[in-house]
This record gives sequence, C-alpha cells and structure tokens, in this order.
Amino acid sequence: MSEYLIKNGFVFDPTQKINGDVKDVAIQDGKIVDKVAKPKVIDAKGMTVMAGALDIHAHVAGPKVNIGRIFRPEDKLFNETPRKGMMRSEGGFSIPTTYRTGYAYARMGYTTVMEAAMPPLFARHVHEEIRDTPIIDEGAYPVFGNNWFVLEYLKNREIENTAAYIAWLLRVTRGFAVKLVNPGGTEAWGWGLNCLQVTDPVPYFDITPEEIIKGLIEANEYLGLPHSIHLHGNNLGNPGNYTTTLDTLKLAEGYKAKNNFGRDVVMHHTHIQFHSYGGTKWADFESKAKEVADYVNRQKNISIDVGFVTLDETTTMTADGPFEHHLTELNHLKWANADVELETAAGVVPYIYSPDIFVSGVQWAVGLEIALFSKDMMRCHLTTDHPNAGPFTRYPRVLKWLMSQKARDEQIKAFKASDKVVSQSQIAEIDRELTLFEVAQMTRAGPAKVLGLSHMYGGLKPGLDADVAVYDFNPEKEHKPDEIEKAFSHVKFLWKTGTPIITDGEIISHGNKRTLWVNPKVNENPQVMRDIHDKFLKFYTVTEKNYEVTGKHFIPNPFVIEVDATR
Amino acid sequence: MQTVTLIPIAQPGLRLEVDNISPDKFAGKTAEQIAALHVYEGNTQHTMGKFFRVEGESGATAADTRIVIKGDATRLKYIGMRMTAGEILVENSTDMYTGAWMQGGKIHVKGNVDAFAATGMKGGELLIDGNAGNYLGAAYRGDWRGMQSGTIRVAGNVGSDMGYFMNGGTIIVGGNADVHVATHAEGNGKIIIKGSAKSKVGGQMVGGEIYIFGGVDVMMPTYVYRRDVDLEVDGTKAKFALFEGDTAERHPKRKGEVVYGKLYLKY
Amino acid sequence: MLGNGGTTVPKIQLNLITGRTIQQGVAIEGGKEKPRYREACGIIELDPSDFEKLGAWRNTNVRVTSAHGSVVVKAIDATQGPHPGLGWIPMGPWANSVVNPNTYSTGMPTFKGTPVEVEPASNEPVLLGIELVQRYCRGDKK
Amino acid sequence: MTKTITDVICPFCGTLCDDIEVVVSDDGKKIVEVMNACAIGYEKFHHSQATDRATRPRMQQADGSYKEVSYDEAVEYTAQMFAKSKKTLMYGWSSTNCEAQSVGHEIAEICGSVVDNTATVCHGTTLIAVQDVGIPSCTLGEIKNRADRILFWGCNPAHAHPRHMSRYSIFPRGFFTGKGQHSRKVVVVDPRPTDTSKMADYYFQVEQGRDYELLQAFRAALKHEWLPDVVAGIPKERIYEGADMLKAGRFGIIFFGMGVTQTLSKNHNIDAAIMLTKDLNEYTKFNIMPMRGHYNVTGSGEVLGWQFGFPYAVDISRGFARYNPGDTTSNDLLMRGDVDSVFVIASDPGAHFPWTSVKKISELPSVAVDPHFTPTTEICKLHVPVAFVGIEVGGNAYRMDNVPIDTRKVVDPPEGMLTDEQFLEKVLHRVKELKGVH
Repeated sequence: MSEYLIKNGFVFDPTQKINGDVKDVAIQDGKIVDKVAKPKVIDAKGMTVMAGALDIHAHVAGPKVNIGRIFRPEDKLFNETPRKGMMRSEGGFSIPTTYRTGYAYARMGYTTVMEAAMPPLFARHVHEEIRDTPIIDEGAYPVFGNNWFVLEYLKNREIENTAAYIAWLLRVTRGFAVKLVNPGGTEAWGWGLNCLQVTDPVPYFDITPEEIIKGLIEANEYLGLPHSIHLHGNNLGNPGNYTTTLDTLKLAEGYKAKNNFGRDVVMHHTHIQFHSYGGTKWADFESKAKEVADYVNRQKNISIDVGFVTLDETTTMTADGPFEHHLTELNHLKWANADVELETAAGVVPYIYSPDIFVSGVQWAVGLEIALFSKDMMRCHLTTDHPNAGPFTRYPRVLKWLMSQKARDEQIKAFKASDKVVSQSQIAEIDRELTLFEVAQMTRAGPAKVLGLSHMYGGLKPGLDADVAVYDFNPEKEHKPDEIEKAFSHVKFLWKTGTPIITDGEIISHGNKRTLWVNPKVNENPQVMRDIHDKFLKFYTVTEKNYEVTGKHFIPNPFVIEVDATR
Repeated sequence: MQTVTLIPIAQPGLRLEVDNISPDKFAGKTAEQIAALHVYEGNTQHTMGKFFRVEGESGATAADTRIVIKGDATRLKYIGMRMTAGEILVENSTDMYTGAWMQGGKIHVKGNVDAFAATGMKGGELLIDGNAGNYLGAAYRGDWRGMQSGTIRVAGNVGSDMGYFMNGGTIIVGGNADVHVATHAEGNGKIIIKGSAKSKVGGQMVGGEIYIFGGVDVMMPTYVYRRDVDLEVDGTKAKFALFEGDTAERHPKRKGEVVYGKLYLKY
Repeated sequence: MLGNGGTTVPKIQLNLITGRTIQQGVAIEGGKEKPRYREACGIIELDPSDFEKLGAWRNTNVRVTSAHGSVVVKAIDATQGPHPGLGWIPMGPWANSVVNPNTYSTGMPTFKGTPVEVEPASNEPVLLGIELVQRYCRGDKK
Repeated sequence: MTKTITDVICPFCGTLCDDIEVVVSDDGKKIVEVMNACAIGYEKFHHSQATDRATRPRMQQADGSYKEVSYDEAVEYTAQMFAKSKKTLMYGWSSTNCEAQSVGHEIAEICGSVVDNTATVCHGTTLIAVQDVGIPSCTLGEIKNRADRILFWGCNPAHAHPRHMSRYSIFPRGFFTGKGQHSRKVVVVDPRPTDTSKMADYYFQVEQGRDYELLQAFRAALKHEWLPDVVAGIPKERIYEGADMLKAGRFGIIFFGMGVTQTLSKNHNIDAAIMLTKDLNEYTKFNIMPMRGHYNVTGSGEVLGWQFGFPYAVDISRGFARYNPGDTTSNDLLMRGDVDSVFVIASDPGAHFPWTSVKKISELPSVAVDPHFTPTTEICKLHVPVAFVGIEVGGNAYRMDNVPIDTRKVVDPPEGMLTDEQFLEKVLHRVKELKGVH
C-alpha cells in the first residue's frame, strides 16, 4: 500500500469550492482518499497545493511536430541537457524532444496533455511519440473537418452515418475527440485555395464550413462523447477575422450537450486569441478580444482556450495548410507543408513574436484581454496553442501576466511601439488580477470538465486520480511578479496517479504514463463499412487492413473510455 | 594584456573538443586553474593539463587575456568558440569550428583552419595565414542568420560554402574559392576573392556584395550584367563589371529601389 | 592512338556516374557473395561512341582509374542512353573503388561526376564484391 | 494445405508497398509464393529462405577467416566494445524497425556514441536543404488522387522504386485523376535518357553537375527573367516552355533522387528544387518529395527526430545530442579518424561507402548485424546474423512520404535466431551493467 499525506498546504480546488484553506490531502493506491493509516507525510506548510494541471490543446506529438524538430536544428543549438541518472537527454526550445516534453510539463505541475491534431493516417506516429513522452497521460484528437467521408455524409446531412464513421475512426486511430481545423479550407488547400468565411463553398464537395461544423456538433452529441467538438475556426490570424469567429461561435446556438460525462458545452473553440482581431490590414490591426469574450460569456454552451502569445521565437504548426503558406509569404522563413490523402494537411513555419513589432504586441494583449474579460474561468482555459503562440514552457510567465497588473505594465513599457499597442488594445486599462482559485479553474477543473474527464482529473475530491502538485508559493505573502513565474515554473512535489514523480524539485520517476482513447459503440452500419472498404480500395495508398493502430509497441499502457451510442 | 601559453604535451586519439580555450573561460584564472579546465575526447572528459603545459597567466577579464597555442593544434576543435574579447594566437594549424560563434576579440591562426571556422560569427576578427576549409563564416545548419558582423582574412584558399546565409561582415580571401560563395546571402555582407572562384557563385543571393579578381569558371545563369564601374577594393584600384542577381530569388525594395546581390568581376 | 613504330594502349577520359539498377537491386537481395552480384555491378556501361574511341570489344574487361582509386570491371553497352562521355557503374564496391570521397563537409561523398580514365584490361579479372573489398581492406590496393 | 497472408508490407524500398500476398506452407515455416511484389521484393522474400544463410554469430580470426560463436559471446563482445570506446559510430538502421532503432538510441546515449543512418549517403543532403528552406510535401495518395504534373529529377523509379509509377505517380486512377496517365504530364530531368524518361512527355538531358544552374533557371523563367541562350545544355526556349507547362497544372509534384543529392552542389540542388516548388505555389499547387531508398530510412530519421531533435548524424558523445553534417556524418568521422569503433546494423557500408572509409571500418573494433553475408560482414570483427524484419518479425516502418506502416511477420526465423531488437536489448542490458546505470 503506497500512502501519502500532504499536510498543511494552502489547497485550491474549484471542484470542492476550496479556496486556499489550509488542509491535508491524502493519497492511497493512486487515488485521492479521505484518510490514510500509515502514510509518508509531506509537509506543505506555506505552500500551494492543487490537482495536477491539464493542457487541453498542445501540439506535442506527431508528424508536424517532428517536422518542426527535424527542420529546426537551430532550435536545439546550445539548448541540450545530457542524460542524468534515470532521465534521458533533453533538447529543444520551441519543439522539445519527447523526453523534454514530459519532464517540462511535470516540472510545471501538469499531468495530462491533449495532442491537438492527429492526422488519422499518421496515428501510429502520434502514438509512438506519446509512448516516448514520459510521466504525463495523453490523448490525441483525430482531425475530421476536411475528411472526405465527413464532407460527403454531411453534404447529405447524414448525421448517423457521420457518427458511425467517427466511431470507427476513433477506434482504429485510438483517438480521443473530434477535431476540426479550418473546416473545408484545408481540403480547398489541396488545390491551393482556402475557405475564409463559414459560408464559402468547399471546391468540388459542394458543402460549406458552416454545414461541416453544425453536422459534426450533431454527430458528436449523437455519440455523446466525453469532449465536445474541438474547433479551430476559419480565417485564423487575419486582421478583421473576429466577425468570422462570431459567425462560427453562433453555430452552436440551440444545441444542448448530451453525454454521461458531466460536460455542458457543445463546442470548444481553441486558441481564440488568433481569431479575435480587428482592423482591415496590419497597419490598423487592433484587438477585438472584448467583443469575442462578451459573446462567450453570454453563450454558456461553448468554451475556449486562449493561445497566449509569449513574445518568443517559436515554431508555428497547424493543419491549417493555407495559413502556413500565407505566413511564409509574410516572413519568408522556411516552410514545410504536408497534405494528407482524403483527410487533412499541415504546415510548419518558424515565427518570431518580437516585442519590437507592433502586431506582436497587440497579439500579446489580445490573449491576455480574452482571459481578463472572461467571466467564467471554467470555460476559458490556459494554452499557448504550443508551439504556435509560444512554447508551453512559458505558462508560468503567462500566469505572471494574468496574476499581476504590474507585470503587464512592465511588459507594455518594454514594447518598442508601446503607445500603438496601447491605442490598438484595451490591455492597459484592465486592472483585474486572476486569483489562484481562478487559475485552478483555467488549468485544472475547467479543462477536466470540458474534456469530460472530471471523474478522473482536475480536482482533489476523494475518488479522483491522485495527480497532485505542490508549489513553493505562499498565497498569503506579497510577491514580486517574477516570483510568481519562478514558483509555477518548478513544482516542489508532484504525484501522478499516486506515484511520486518530483520530490524536492527533482524528477525521480517516469511514472505510469497512460494513453487515453475513446471507444464508442454504435449500431451495425453496413453502408459506412462499405464506404470505408470502397475508399481504401480506390483512393487510399495503404490497405484497410494496414490502417488500424494495434499492438503494445504503439500503446503500451492504454486507458480506454467506453461510450455506448447504440440505439 | 597578460598571456597564457599552451604547449601540447600529448596528442588525443580522437579529435579534442577545447571549447574552453577562450579568453572568456581563462580570464581571472591561474595556470593551475586553467590546467584544471575540461576538454573532451569523444565521451571522455579530461583536464586541459593532460594535453597542455600551461604557462603564464590570464588577465582579469577576457579583454586583457591573450592565449598562445604552440605546437600541433590540428586535432583541436572549437578553439575560441563564442569568445567575446581578448586574443588567441595559434602558431600552427587548427581543426574544425575555430572561432565558431565568436562575438568579439581576435583569433590569428598562422597555419590552416579546417571546416566551419567562424560559423555564425557575430563580431571580432579572424586572421588565417594559410588556407580555410569549407563553410567559412557560414550559418549553422537550419539557421537563416549566418555571419552577422566582424572580419575574416584568409591569405590562402578557401573551401566550398563560404559565407553561406551571410548577413553582414567582411571576408577577404587572398587565394581561390571553391564552389558556392555567399549562397543565400542577404543584407550587407561583403566577400572579396583576390584569386578565382569556381561555379555557383552568388547562387540564391538576395543581397550583399562579392568581388572577384581572378574570374569565375561558370557563371550562374541568373546573374545579369549591368555596367562597368571603377572601384578601389581592399587597396586595389581597378575596373569591374557589375552583375546583379540571383534573379530567381525574391528581392526586397529599399527606397523604391529593388535590392539585388551584387557580383563585381575585375577586368 | 597509334604511337611511332607501335601501338600504345588506348585510353579514354570519361565522367563517371553511379546509381541504382534493378539488376543491382535484385542481386543485393539475392546475396552479395554470389557471382550474380558481380554480373550486375562489376560492370561499366559505355556509350557506343566511347567504345569506338576505346577500340575495345563489348563485354571485355577494362581498368577504370580515377584520382581516388582503380578497379577492373567488364565494359558493356549502355542499357540506358545514349550518353557519350559519361561512364556508368552501378552503385557497389566496384564503383566505390574509384568515386570521389570528398563530402564538401556535407557528409555525402561525391558519388556522381568523377573524372576517370578507362583502358582495356582483357587479361585482368573482375573480382567478386566481397573479394574486392577484403583485398583493399587488407591493403593489397593503394 | 498452404495459407495465403494478405496485406503484407514489402521491406525493401521506400515505396513500402503494403499489398503483397505471401503463400506459406501449412506449418507456417516456408514461403511458397510471393505475389504483387516487384522483382526486387520477390527476390528479398525468397532469398530470406536461403538454406546457406548464417544462423549464428561469426567472429573473425587472426587469419581473416570466421568462426561461429554463441549469441551470448556476441553480446559480450559488442557490449565490451561499446563500453570501452570513446566514440562508437553506430551506422545503418534503415532496414530494421523503429522499435530496434529506439533500443539502439538508448545504448548510444549511455555509451556516448554517434548514431547515423543511410541517409548520410542517400538523402542526407536533402535533409540539410529541408533544414535551410523547408519542404512543401504530401502523402503519395494526394498525387494519385490529384496530380496532373509529375516531374522526376535525377531519379529513375523504373529501376530504384519499380512499383512507384503504377501505385502512386504516373499510372494510377484517383479521385480527381480518373484518366490515370492521360490526366498527367510527365517530365524527366536526367543526364542520361533512362527507362523512366521513356515514359516522359518532356525530357531534359541536363549537363551532369549543372542541376543547380538549371533549377535556378527554371525559377527565373517562372518570373520571365532574362536567361542566357543555353543553361546546363538546355536551350532557354525549352526552359521557358517547361516553366509555363508546370504553371499550367492544377496539382504538381517533383520527385527527386540521388541524381541530385550526390552530385556537385548536393544540398543546394535540393534547396533550389524546393524553392522552385515553393515558387510554383504562387501560381498553382505544387509539392516535392525525396525518393527515399531503404524501406525504413525515413523511420530512423523520425525516431531520431523525436528522441534527439535531428534526423541523422546525431553525435551523443557528450551525453547530449549534437548535429552537423561534415563533422558528425559517418564518412567524415571515418576519414578523419574521429571514431574508435564501429557498429553497423541493417545496412552495408562495405558495399556503399568509398573504399577509403571501408578500410577504416576494417581497421577498428567492429560489429555488423545483418541477416545477409555482405562486404561489411566480411570485414567486421563480428558478424551477428538476425531475423529479417518484415518477413520473420514485424515492427513499424515509415514510407518515403513519412506514412507509418506496421510491417508483418509471415514466417518464423530459423530456430534460435534473434531479431535486431532482441539482440540490441541484450546488449543494452549488458552495457547498463558495465556502465553501472539503471
């Protein structure tokens, strides 16, 4: 029996409305429990105790992430750590190696991460990288928004067939949720085109982004999956795109979540910072964070993650193929593109968010404004769309900006075009400082609920997995901004499902890492099985039998979430 | 300025990584402390003292520290890597990465240097009395930011890929250059070749200048003759034919003028 | 080609390239210790015009010499051509006895585009692949 | 009663055909027939059955002859070699599965070795170019379903990737390409006419070693820039015509091979070809793809990529990964005498490196892990024969377009033979003991 008692910490757990009370947390055999008999006692006096954090959207494993690693040797230059004891060597800043990815998340108190875009044909690759990422539990979202099956079924409004296909694909790819990236636009990119508005027709397929999004919401709720659809909308990154974003969010109106996982939202719109821009060109570029945040505040059945800009040199990567081409035309840096037959595409381009460039400054402001204008932090989650707006290793710096107006003011002063950043945004007028309770909502309870995993993660209720982080941070003391960043950069203690991972700041174990996937059961659907058989015969370049991910060498420690969607 | 002298007393089996031979690392250290610094032979860590007798002592700062390497240095990699100030004199030849990523100070090699000398150079001065290997003053793999500033002078010949992704600074070559001079150069770099160059000169060049005294064996098809100009180049007054290119590349505008890579061939 | 008062051995200069052939592919999977590997790769393909210059019969052995080494292979008619002035040896130990090992600091030897001299060597044998490699490793070859 | 195994993956080239059918004897021990494979794949499956293959390790004796030893002795020799070396070159990895590669990488990390794969003499220069300017690419199905412009530059699939043209590029009928080859224009650029150029609508006989000039000329021609009358042996009119023909397509693809990666300019040739592709995306849709050779050289690059951040030539001698072709690449390390032992697996440098490098291998402590007898196994101190991946054991591999496909086992290896992964696991275990790590 492995038992631990974390004594006298300041505990923050929104799932139990615990807001900094001094309490003990007990762990027994991987779970949080009420009490323990003969525990190993850890004194957390004067420290902050929270559940392990969840990242609802990060690009950490798979083909495009590895393109980033492989085509950016300069990202590793003078940034490597040698093998030490049981720890493997680490390398890379914006696209770290799988080992550094696992270690770096653990050091920040993160215990669960979702890979945000898995091309189904490359599912094996995604799972191999997940396997080699130590400590953290991971799941991956297969992309559906440009998938030929989906486009053809939804053109005819065949929701049940769409659902049956989703069920099949989640199973054969060992996927976790339904991801959409630039719906329709990425298929258009197959011809070098794009869909910028939700009403733009998709070439040949005679369907619009709007129809794809609504259809997939309906199919997702038909199945009752743990997570809602996870949407990267059209027209990302362009001045004036906030109207497209509002058009997109409105598509969720009238839908109600149907599932047994305690999820209330039907649409999660990701990295909404990139979708909240005003202006007509870069010269009059401005923040429309308020307009977008206000809508999200009103509309209770949608959630968002932010995609904070961290002002670093980073590597952008997305299944939004046309956007990356657009970006390389802007910054003239190296461009990788990877179109995937029948399914999706991807692009990768290095990018420098420079404090000397006015647009970068406004993007930084937009991200923070979205969060600071949000009223329900359970529906507004902390991400950097790693590595697109910045590396996930900057989360502690983002927390510093969110928790300290002083920190924000210092950064605003540091901008070269400080005045213009201020005039094109509202960041300078905001005095809100997030509390640790709100931080716990943004990074723990909120994402766990939206992912449909609140029965496992996101809190310290007895019965939940014992993922516990202890930070050397005393909420009753005054803190300089940089002390906030320092404290959340490096947990003092971390448990993953009850296993001590970090003790006194040192990583001591690779833990018992799991791969999460969702296995929906649906009625027999001969037509969909026929369509699958037919497409593999005619259009895929691998056979149907060589498509499914099977075997321990891909997923040594699976955790399957069963969903019964039979009627 | 104080001088530290390194006299080789043993040769490594493999190449020896001596990134600690730099005024920045020596500054403020006694001979004993310097002899205790680490050098690497493959996976094996040794002390400097195992391979060098260390004489003299360093100045308080890099700027007033001078390092002299006597004897055979042909198996020493990374001499003066990332140095910011001070001086290094090598009395014979060196291996790869001499002065790689150097930011300031001066390195003088009386013999030859092997490949990747002054990779990603940000400033300072590198003097080579003999020949230089491939990728002199080039960018590190994948980096679009090559040589930024500083001066490199080579009395002899240089290998291929000199000034790869060069953004600034000056390289002056007394002898001949092998293929691929200033490929992908952009910005204000300047390369002067007193001898001749082979093919692929200025390929994919967006900006910068190349001066060649002794001719090019095969010109890039994407360079266009503009006009003749009289110039004084590194003390030589002469008439040059000006070519601009690489016309296959994108070219930014400066003050309404399209900026090209400039290739001057001496008559 | 004719010297005063007697014949001199004719020699021709060629630009040598190497690469894959399907026979080479089949032979390496069929066993590099077998004579079939030599038949597939211990050859040089010459353009008819170069055969003329060389004044040699088809299917006779020739010695190919570069600045980097020398090897005996069987000269055959170009199977994919015409390519006057180009010699072709399928990738393998025979080609690698003469190619230019210079990598220009890219890691890649210059397998294609090595200047070579070809001369008849009808009395010299073409070695088996493994034989050839063992010979020059033991130093029987400069 | 024989049984037929379908959807078998061919472990030869980067085309990684996955529609092979293998008929095996009822005891599942013998391959009786192989269907759908090309001549090379057919030979590989059948020769794996050869009765004269080595089934136990062989140690070189003083007189150069070889004596059979046990796998345990082989593990001990190999582990001792790793443990004693200051820098071992671990070369190959391209004809084995990703699981074996992973085990090898941990040995390298513990012992401070260099891991390099066959890209170093194949598409390594492509990877350098990709790092400099990126690469717009796609999966092979995109070409089958969309492409109407197919350009082969310095590659000859008719010989090197025999089923490529029928499965993916020239002939297949796809979703938007119902007319197969009639929907497509085929272009070949090569210094000699080849069996591939016979199928081309346009053939450019480039002057050997002048690909870089011609590629830049095509890029200039897209923008109607001035060109000299003849470039690399091609009249400028044909270059302008070719450029317009490429622009006029709806979806184009450039395939390239060792004709450009191994020719003067090397990475710069690929760099220019990639930039030509990028330029063409201003007018239409275009992608580019290297014709990768070994069936899992791509996989080796991927696994090295996520574990260390670099696709080949990874120097872990100081415990962390460093990368710089020209320094950390096999032929440079060997010719510069910068390694003190060599471990070769799943490849044959003895046949495919310049002889000066091969001689260096033969002079060092060396181990060759390979199912076949090869020039490498016959100059290394120890030859460790293993089971054939993709025939006698499965495991993951990556196709030339980075698509991962799990290879299949069709028959058992000979009694008592180890797989690459099993042998490496034993060596890793012993190395950990010798180095005192856990």
